[in-house]
Amino acid sequence: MSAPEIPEAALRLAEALVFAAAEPVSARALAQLLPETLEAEAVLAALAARYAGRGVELVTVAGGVQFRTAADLAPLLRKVVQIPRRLPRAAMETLAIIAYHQPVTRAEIEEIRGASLSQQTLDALLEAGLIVPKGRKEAPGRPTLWASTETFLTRFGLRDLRDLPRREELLVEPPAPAPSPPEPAPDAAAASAGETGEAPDGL
Amino acid sequence: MSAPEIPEAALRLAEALVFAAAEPVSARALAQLLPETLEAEAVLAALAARYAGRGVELVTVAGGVQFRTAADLAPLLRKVVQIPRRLPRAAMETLAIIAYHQPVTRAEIEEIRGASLSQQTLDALLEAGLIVPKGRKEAPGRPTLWASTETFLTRFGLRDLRDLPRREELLVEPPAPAPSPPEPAPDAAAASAGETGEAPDGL
Amino acid sequence: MPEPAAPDAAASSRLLLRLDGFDGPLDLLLELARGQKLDLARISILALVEQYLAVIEGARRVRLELAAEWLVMAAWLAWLKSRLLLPDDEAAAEEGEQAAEVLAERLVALQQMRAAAAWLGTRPELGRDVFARGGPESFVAIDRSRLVLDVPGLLRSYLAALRRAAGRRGYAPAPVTYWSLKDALARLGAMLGELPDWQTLERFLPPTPLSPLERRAAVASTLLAGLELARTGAARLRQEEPFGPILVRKARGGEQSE
Repeated sequence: MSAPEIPEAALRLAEALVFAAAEPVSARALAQLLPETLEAEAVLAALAARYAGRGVELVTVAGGVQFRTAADLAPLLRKVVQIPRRLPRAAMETLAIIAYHQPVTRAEIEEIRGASLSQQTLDALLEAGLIVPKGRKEAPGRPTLWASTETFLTRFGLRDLRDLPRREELLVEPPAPAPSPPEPAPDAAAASAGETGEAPDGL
Repeated sequence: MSAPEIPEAALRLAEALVFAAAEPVSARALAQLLPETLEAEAVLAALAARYAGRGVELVTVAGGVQFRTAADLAPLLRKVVQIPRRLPRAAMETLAIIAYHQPVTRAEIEEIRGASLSQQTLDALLEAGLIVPKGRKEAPGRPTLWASTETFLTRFGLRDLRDLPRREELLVEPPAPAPSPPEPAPDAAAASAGETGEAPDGL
Repeated sequence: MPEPAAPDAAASSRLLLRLDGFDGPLDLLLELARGQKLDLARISILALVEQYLAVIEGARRVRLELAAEWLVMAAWLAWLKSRLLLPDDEAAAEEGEQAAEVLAERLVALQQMRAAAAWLGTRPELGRDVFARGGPESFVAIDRSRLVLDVPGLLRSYLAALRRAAGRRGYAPAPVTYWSLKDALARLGAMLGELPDWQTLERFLPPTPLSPLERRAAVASTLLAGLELARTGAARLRQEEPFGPILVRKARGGEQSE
């Protein structure tokens, strides 16, 4: 659609730049390589259009664009590419609380979950680079405040925190068993106790 | 050319696999994911054809194929990051001693530093153009005398050596009766020859 | 009350067998609330309390030792129940309602975060569901050829070198030898004979260069030597005015000091 106006040379350059990078590439980084007459955003849009439906797609995440394999190929790719374990339920909930309530202290996280936060959970989130300490709360003991990272956005395919559903939207009550796969529903304890709850649906 | 016979699904899979793999992908590895009716080599050939001339190309390397940035684009993407380094401590100390005590022999530098001076350190200073040999001392073995250079002044932003604080200004309490060229010993003034040698006063 | 509790009796006994599977009392409460299959905002707190207490009661029958957190929550819910059922007065009733509201809000907040975690779980996760380039290429070249050079660094290095060298040699103060009375006597005695007339005492100071302190010591010693020689009659001393130069010469036969 918008492709015709974009010179092939610019498309090639954008393609090479984004392909080579390990992290998402911002439009600004691309703009530095393009002639001033070209809009980086337009070039990226044309590039995304070219890759739509292919085995590798251009997605917008964490303030930039990144090539990623198409989600539907995951089951096949998992046969050959090593994948890390899924985060345990406690870690996912803690991560959600930090993402929604940041900056937030450990005590506040424990208050919301009604359970103490294990060292193991904190270590897992830190090691995965999903959370960072971000200053201290001006309160007795000056507890550390926690926040989510760019890596969090990148990992879950979010452009920014506003991509998270609003809290009220989340509460359409037990959203029927199906749509939310690893739901900690009645049998949650069993799921989290067993292996990592492989989310069989949707794939 | 060979593309027409290859199903799009196989191309997508090959594309995603080669993209996601950390190492080159062999035809055999791809074959494990393809239906038996398809030749992995043919799929890879079709993939290479699709990427020919693009910003990223499929190249054959030891052990299989991988994506690589098109050679003509690499220079455009190259970014040079300057990370200035500090001189190692020994080199900085040696340089300071030469600046203050010049012209000075290697043995004298070692005496002042109380440590031996490696050739490597001297070479580093020479290579950076901060010091030069300046004649030889009329003493047994006629050792080389070392002095600082114009480059030394420029790099440190000095107009001349007198811009450096005088030694006495630096030393609140003299570290010790330096057994060396400059100071107190009655015969020192003579030894430090060219230097500012204003010994006599104050006595 | 038995109405809502009864159908869940079976569930309760099922639950108590795996209390350890819950992340604490709030987790259990939330699950019980979800069992009511209602909008969380409209659940019956009273029924919920009944259920929780039933579960804990059942659990205590099976295992006497229960984690304190379960019992603390049970005690608090028992208190809440009494406020909701049989308030002593209006204030107590209000207190009960407020507490029930707070509990309901906490359950909603936890449920929201549960849902958020679940939503995140449905996202295509990088590294599990979608994959980035396995072998990224870096076109960043690092140039380390430039040197950081600054005068403060140079001076610090110089001082560090001097201090270290000084430390290695150990601090040995220069031996100070003051001009002793004995030295002064010997010198004055030897020189007096050769000098014909009055001389200032300072002419008899040691011949080597002196620091101010050494000089004062030598002056004192030489004066003492002069006094000693005058006392024995070997020399004569004279001072023309206060603080004026002190003059000395060899005594001639039978002279006395002036």
